[in-house]
Amino acid sequence: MSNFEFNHDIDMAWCPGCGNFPLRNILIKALTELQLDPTQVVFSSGIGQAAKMPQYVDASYFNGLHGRGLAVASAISAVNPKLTVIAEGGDGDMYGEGGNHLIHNIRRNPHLVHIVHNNMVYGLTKGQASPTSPIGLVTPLQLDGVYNQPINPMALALAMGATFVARGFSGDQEKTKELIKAAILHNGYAIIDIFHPCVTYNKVNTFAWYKSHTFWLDEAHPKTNKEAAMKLALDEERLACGILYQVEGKAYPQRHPFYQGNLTPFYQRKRDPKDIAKLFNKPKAHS
Amino acid sequence: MSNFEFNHDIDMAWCPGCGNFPLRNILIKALTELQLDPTQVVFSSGIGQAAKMPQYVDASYFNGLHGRGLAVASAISAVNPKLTVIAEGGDGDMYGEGGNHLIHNIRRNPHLVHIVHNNMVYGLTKGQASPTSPIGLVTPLQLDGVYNQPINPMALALAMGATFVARGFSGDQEKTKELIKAAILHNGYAIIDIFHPCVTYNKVNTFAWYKSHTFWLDEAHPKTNKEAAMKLALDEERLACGILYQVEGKAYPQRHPFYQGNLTPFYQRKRDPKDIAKLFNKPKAHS
Amino acid sequence: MRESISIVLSGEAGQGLQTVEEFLVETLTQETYVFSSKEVMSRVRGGNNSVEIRVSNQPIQALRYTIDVLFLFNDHALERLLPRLTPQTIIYGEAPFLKSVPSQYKTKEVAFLDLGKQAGNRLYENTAMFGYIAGMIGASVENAKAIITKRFNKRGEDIVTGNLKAFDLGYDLGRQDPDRPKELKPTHFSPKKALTGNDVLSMGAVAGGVNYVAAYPMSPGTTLMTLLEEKSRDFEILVEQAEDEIAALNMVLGAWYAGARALTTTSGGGFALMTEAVSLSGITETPAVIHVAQRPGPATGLPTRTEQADLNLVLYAGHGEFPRMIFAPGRLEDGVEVMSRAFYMADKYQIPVFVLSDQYWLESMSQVDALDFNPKYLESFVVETKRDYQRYAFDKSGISPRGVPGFGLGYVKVDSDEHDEAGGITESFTMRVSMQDKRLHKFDLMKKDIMEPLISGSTKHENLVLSWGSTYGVIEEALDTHPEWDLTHLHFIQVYPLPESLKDIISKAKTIQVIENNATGQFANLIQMTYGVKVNQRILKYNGEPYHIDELITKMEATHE
Amino acid sequence: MRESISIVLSGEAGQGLQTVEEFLVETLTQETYVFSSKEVMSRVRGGNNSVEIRVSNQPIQALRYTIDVLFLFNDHALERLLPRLTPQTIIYGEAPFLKSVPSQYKTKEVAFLDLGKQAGNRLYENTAMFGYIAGMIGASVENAKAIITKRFNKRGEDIVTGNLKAFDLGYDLGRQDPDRPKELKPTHFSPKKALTGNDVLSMGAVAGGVNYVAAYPMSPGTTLMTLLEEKSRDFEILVEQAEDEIAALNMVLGAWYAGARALTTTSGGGFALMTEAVSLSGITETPAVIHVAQRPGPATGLPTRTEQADLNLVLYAGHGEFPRMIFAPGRLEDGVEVMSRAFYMADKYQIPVFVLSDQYWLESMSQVDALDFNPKYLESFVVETKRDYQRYAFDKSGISPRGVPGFGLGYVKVDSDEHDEAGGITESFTMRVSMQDKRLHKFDLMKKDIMEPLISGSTKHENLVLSWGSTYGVIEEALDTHPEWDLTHLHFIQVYPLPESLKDIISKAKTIQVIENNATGQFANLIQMTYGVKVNQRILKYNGEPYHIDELITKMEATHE
Ligand SMILES: Cc1ncc(C[n+]2csc(CCOP(=O)(O)OP(=O)(O)O)c2C)c(N)n1
Ligand SMILES: Cc1ncc(C[n+]2csc(CCOP(=O)(O)OP(=O)(O)O)c2C)c(N)n1
Ligand code: SF4
Ligand code: SF4
Ligand SMILES: [Mg+2]
Ligand SMILES: [Mg+2]
Repeated sequence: MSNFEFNHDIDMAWCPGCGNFPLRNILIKALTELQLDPTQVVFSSGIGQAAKMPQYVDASYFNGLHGRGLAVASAISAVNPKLTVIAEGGDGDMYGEGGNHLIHNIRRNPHLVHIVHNNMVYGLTKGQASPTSPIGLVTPLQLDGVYNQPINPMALALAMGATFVARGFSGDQEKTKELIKAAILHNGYAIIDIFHPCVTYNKVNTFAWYKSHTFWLDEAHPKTNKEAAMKLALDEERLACGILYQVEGKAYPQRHPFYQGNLTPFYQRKRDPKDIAKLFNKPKAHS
Repeated sequence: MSNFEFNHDIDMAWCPGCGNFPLRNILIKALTELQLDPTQVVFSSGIGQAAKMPQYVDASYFNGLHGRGLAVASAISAVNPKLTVIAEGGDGDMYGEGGNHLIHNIRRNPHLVHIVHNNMVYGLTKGQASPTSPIGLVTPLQLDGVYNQPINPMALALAMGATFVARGFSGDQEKTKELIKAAILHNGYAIIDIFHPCVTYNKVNTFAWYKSHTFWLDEAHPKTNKEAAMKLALDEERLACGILYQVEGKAYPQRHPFYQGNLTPFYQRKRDPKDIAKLFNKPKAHS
Repeated sequence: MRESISIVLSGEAGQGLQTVEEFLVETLTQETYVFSSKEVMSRVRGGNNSVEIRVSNQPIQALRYTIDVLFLFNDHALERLLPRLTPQTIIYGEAPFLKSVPSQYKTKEVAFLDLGKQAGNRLYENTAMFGYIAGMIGASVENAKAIITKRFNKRGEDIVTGNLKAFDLGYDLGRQDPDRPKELKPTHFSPKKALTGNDVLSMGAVAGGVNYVAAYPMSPGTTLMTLLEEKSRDFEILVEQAEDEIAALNMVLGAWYAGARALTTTSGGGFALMTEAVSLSGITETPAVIHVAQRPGPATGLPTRTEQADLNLVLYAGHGEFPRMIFAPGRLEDGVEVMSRAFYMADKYQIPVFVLSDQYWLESMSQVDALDFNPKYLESFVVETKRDYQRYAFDKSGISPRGVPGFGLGYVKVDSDEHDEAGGITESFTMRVSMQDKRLHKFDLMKKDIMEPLISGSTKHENLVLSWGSTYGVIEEALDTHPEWDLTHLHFIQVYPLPESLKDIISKAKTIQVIENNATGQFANLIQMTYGVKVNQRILKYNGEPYHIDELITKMEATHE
Repeated sequence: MRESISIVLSGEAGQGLQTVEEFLVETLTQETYVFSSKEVMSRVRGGNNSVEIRVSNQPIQALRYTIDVLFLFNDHALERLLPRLTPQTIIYGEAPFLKSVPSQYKTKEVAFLDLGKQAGNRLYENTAMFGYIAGMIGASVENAKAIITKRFNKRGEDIVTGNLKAFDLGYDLGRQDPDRPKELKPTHFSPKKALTGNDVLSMGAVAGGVNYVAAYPMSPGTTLMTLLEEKSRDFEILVEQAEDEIAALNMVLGAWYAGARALTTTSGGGFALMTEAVSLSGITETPAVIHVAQRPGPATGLPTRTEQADLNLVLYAGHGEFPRMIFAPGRLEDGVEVMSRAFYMADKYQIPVFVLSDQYWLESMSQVDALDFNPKYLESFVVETKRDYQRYAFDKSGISPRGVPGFGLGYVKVDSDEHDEAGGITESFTMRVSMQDKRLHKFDLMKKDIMEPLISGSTKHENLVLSWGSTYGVIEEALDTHPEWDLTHLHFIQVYPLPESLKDIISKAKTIQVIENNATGQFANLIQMTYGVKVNQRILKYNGEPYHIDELITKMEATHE
């Protein structure tokens, strides 16, 4: 058994057949294969079925508010840049309620992995439309079908300047696991949107639907080419899986003037009371 | 004097030389040239120097909270689709605090015009970085210069599927005025990002800077071609002004099942008390 | 004498507990007093949920902790209910489900699955169970069969016949059950309708003129939105799923501004995000109707359970000072009254009005004979504007007449900054005071529109029990069964502002006891603050459950020793 | 006897009022008692702003409404100040600026611009004015010149010389002014340092160990962030401008969780957006320090003015029930104490701690001799985790030891859902009660760490005046000058929780008066709620200004008739 495997006797709160189960396997495998020390891995999640993931992996976590997992994750990685930080949640959590943190953290380029379980529906609250629900999907709140244009998270991330943009599918476990590993190894913000079926509430985007609408990028895809990536991202008929785009970039610890190359975790940084007395005597800066 | 011209004796709260003055002229001219009835025009704004615009135009307005102008505007146009609705504010207001409404209203495609005064700085709160501030801009909160990747609102809007995406510049009044007119005539959500100098707080992106970094698209630009538009949007060296992209699309009133072609304003729709008694006797739908 | 039986069904999410509950309650509501409520886990499938159906010979709106009859739907359905068993409890179920029952309890094997199969399909097992229970308690076969038929009609004759057969098989067995409880038939009874709190709130909203709903899903606030979506075609209601709660309330304000009657619905956490916009409603004098469905916090807390711990939040949400009104339904019919009244009051006083319910009240089924819809609540206060219209004019009525853009010749200028009469930003100190006074003066005007509390029990008014919202039924039953306590019960449906008329009763009382479903006594604090008195005793419960009648009586008895 | 002169400067934003204010206050603080405060419009340039500098022979921390000496910076600088003039007021300015002065007032033309030019540059006019005022009131030339030199040193010798010359020209004229006020020199005086509230809060934050700041700009909360950015290099503070206030507090919680001492700063409207995260701090027991800088609401209200109307918001922010602590500095030195204490208490009790200031307190300059930095407040409560670490263990101390991820062998599992000791989601009713009890039990533990109010005035404790936060100075001055009122003043720096020790004084008092800078008396309500007493009188002000001493005395006198 891997370090991350949860050995407590727990009844996972997902429905039988849910795509979250294979995603959990993938995740644990990815972490294990990278031989990460579980005490140095932290999850930050919001609320939703996807956001329950950290409950079932043995590592530290901050299971906070719906939509806010990325904001919390960004601060955690700022305060201890040596941790492996994973922000994880559902499409509603991360693209709906949390949309503003998404766009502004791409700008910030924190050193973390952002995993979004995209089942194109709100699972935990019983089947309403999510920002990725396809037009026409009938839900309890959209009795005549969804009418809003779904969000295109890949195109959005590219437009915002993300340096690692990838898509996976819980039905393709081996490949998706490799995406997670690549994302963890990437310097800076890495987003992986992972398709997975919600067997209870989404009868349109089923396992079979994902199988027939997705394809995996091969070695030939020039993943440092933004135009090519954008073209793939904007194609909503044939959904590309794999790393659409990856380039080197300066991540937050290299950008923010605070660090100056010193990545010491904050809990190890101590303030000397002697320095404080200087405060009073320091001449005031004038406005 | 035009109908929209404000004839009260008022001391406008902008700094002498501010780009907001020409923008006000442009706006009033655009409204006047379209011969709109001012009682059928409504502004919705947030808080900031830009967001003070409705104070100085004679028409109805809802001057609400910082960041929320677009959400309010969207509801106003839903409830009275016959109004000309303009959501107006600054780059901080609309792309910072209001970022989530931006992405989700593009998805909704409400019938309104979204004007963003982009001075690349927070004016009213005295010069902090805004989401569009360039890397390196020194501000009271970024003493070593801005380090976050600025947002690219044009690329973002395109990635999200907006059907009208344009950029203007307060220094090019005639052309920018035409953009506003085109946006008002567009069916659905139309965003115009308008560059303008903040003479007090932004000493980098000055009038001269904008002049030398922008160019206007001519007739040759294929404005229905998304790829071409995206290419222009992603070019951050030579900033294209004009309509980058415009296509026909179904706006909210054509999309939402509520309307069924009936655009009667809500204040004219009355509920008959007689219908209400039926409620009690109607058999319950079972879950 | 009041008597009751408490029947509990226990199983997994998705096993059909709710179907059996609905069958039973709909049948029984035509012939006797019945109340039901469920408790569910925060998951979509699996886990353990239960439903209690309480049948009585007298009106009833409360649960009992101890169980008379328990039906198990699987082999792990008992564990969480063990503390609620007594030596008298009888536990029913398939043989394997009974294995885990400790030996001191009475069990009774019934092969519901077999009964279903006998009737043609194993899927009919729940209908067989329904039949069994109906037989046990002597429910009308005719009513039950009518309901089964109505329910399955659309699915074809075979399914109807099969289910009826399963019902009969179950009924016969139940009828012959030697341990079946004594039958409780009221002497006089007229058939009633059983509805949930959500049902009546949705009706109240329609009766209050709702035509725009913007909300973001959050349990237990979502169901109201779902029910309004279901009514949206019949009643021209635009239902919009917002991107977040901030958008939801801002959209509701935009909608009212533009001429709609708009509602949002959420729970405490979602409402927390709306508080800035509540303040916006306050200064712009834009009406708003906000349904806050309480569940236990802090933060995510217990998402599917119940509590009354968001009163403070709703009372004080929003920065700065401005008037508001808060209702908390107690009886089922209160739901219609307060929800439709909320729209009227919001429009009349141009304020945010809150309906503060809770998971327990929303999802319980209780009975009404009929519902009153007051047509007055549809009355609109919107005026057509003249050319010189000023949104914030100092009007002699005390309230600035409210126009909407596009209706009339004027401009409707609304401002979140302090403003002058025309709605323009001002920094005048005197204008500030005049505008603030105008807004706060509505507290005076509202006095004539305050709903007085329901008063029952002793007319001596010496020892008071105060309560609010969903605890009404259980407290009434406790007092009803204990007249010797000599308590006067004041139950508040309007919880803010509180009526001045009560100053006397409250300040003269010998003792004041407040009963609430929270940990700190928020309403007790409000009473102290409003009336400058001391509350002598707080009875509190905050484990995520509503009060049970037997438990409440024990707690109250302890205070009467 | 206490005497004072009130000097007011009035002009446009950008005309340099603040420079003259700083010169004057920095000079005077070395030789006498001085207090200054500004009132500005919500705009970047233009409009009309003013600064009051009050000089006294006794300690002083309050404004006066009536003006002794007024300096106009332009021709439209008088209008808003007209009500503050008296027949004794003398109005100074360039000839054209005095034209608008009604004839009944005394004016005196001074050509500051010419003086500036004479000294070499029209830009020196403000320095000439500084000289004039210094001359009038007899400030030390030596001190003044040292300050000028220090200020302009970096800009080169010419500029220093020119400014010194302008100062001299002004000083000589001022000295010869026959109408100059009587000189007020205290008999004993040691030089002091003049600082703003913002200054001391930023020092307090450093002394409390702040090393992470996430905030979104909002007046008047932004300056604290700016001052910490200025200190960020010297003290290793990571300052992050968040995308919105929701992010800000969530980031602060993430930062504490990961081992930082984190702060956010905002105003009421921004704080409203943080309320959901306050609740998250509550249930996860993650510390947070939140500075809420009050300004008048509702909503945008009067963005650059002052009020104390967000006490309720801060008291009740967040859904559900959990402990918190609230401080509101009164004296300048309180700012250091409460801000550094806030970090300590947040860490010790694992709760959100609030510093509730207001625009007036933050932006006024007052004096201190020295500041105490208590090294205890840097003490960290973080533990190194063992392999079997459980974040929410029931510890005999009553507080679960807090680890941070990456420090030790354990996992730190933190949950916004109700959880078990390990931090896993639970739906157990008994665990819920135990966890809620553990959190609420901190109220008891905190009792030994409550700051008692400042008590002054009559020792009879019969007639009480209660107040909190920024009103300290003005109330003290009123009582000091009116011992005949025989009032006992209780001033609260910690406004929540309130000390039980006061139950006696408060319940035995004959009369209780509460003075607040808001429209409804929020602290008075808190007193009624906490102590179950009635407040007899509320003195309130809510036009956007702080109290002025003369006005407060009039209001209080009216209550003593
Ligand atoms: C502020 C707030 N709003 C709403 C909710 C209710 N809520 C919980 S999960 C959820 C959506 C879940 O959808 P998604 O993120 O796609 O996760 P899934 O369950 O589909 O995995 C919502 C709306 C909440 N907990 N908090
Ligand atoms: C909730 C909230 N947060 C913060 C503020 C303070 N605030 C007012 S305007 C503004 C930014 C203004 O920048 P921008 O939108 O770019 O407008 P500009 O002044 O540059 O035109 C901020 C942060 C506020 N009013 N409300
Ligand atoms: S509701 Fe859907 S996403 Fe959630 S656990 Fe069930 S199948 Fe999975
Ligand atoms: S601060 Fe900048 S944007 Fe604002 S009015 Fe002044 S110049 Fe214009
Ligand atoms: Mg989902
Ligand atoms: Mg700006």
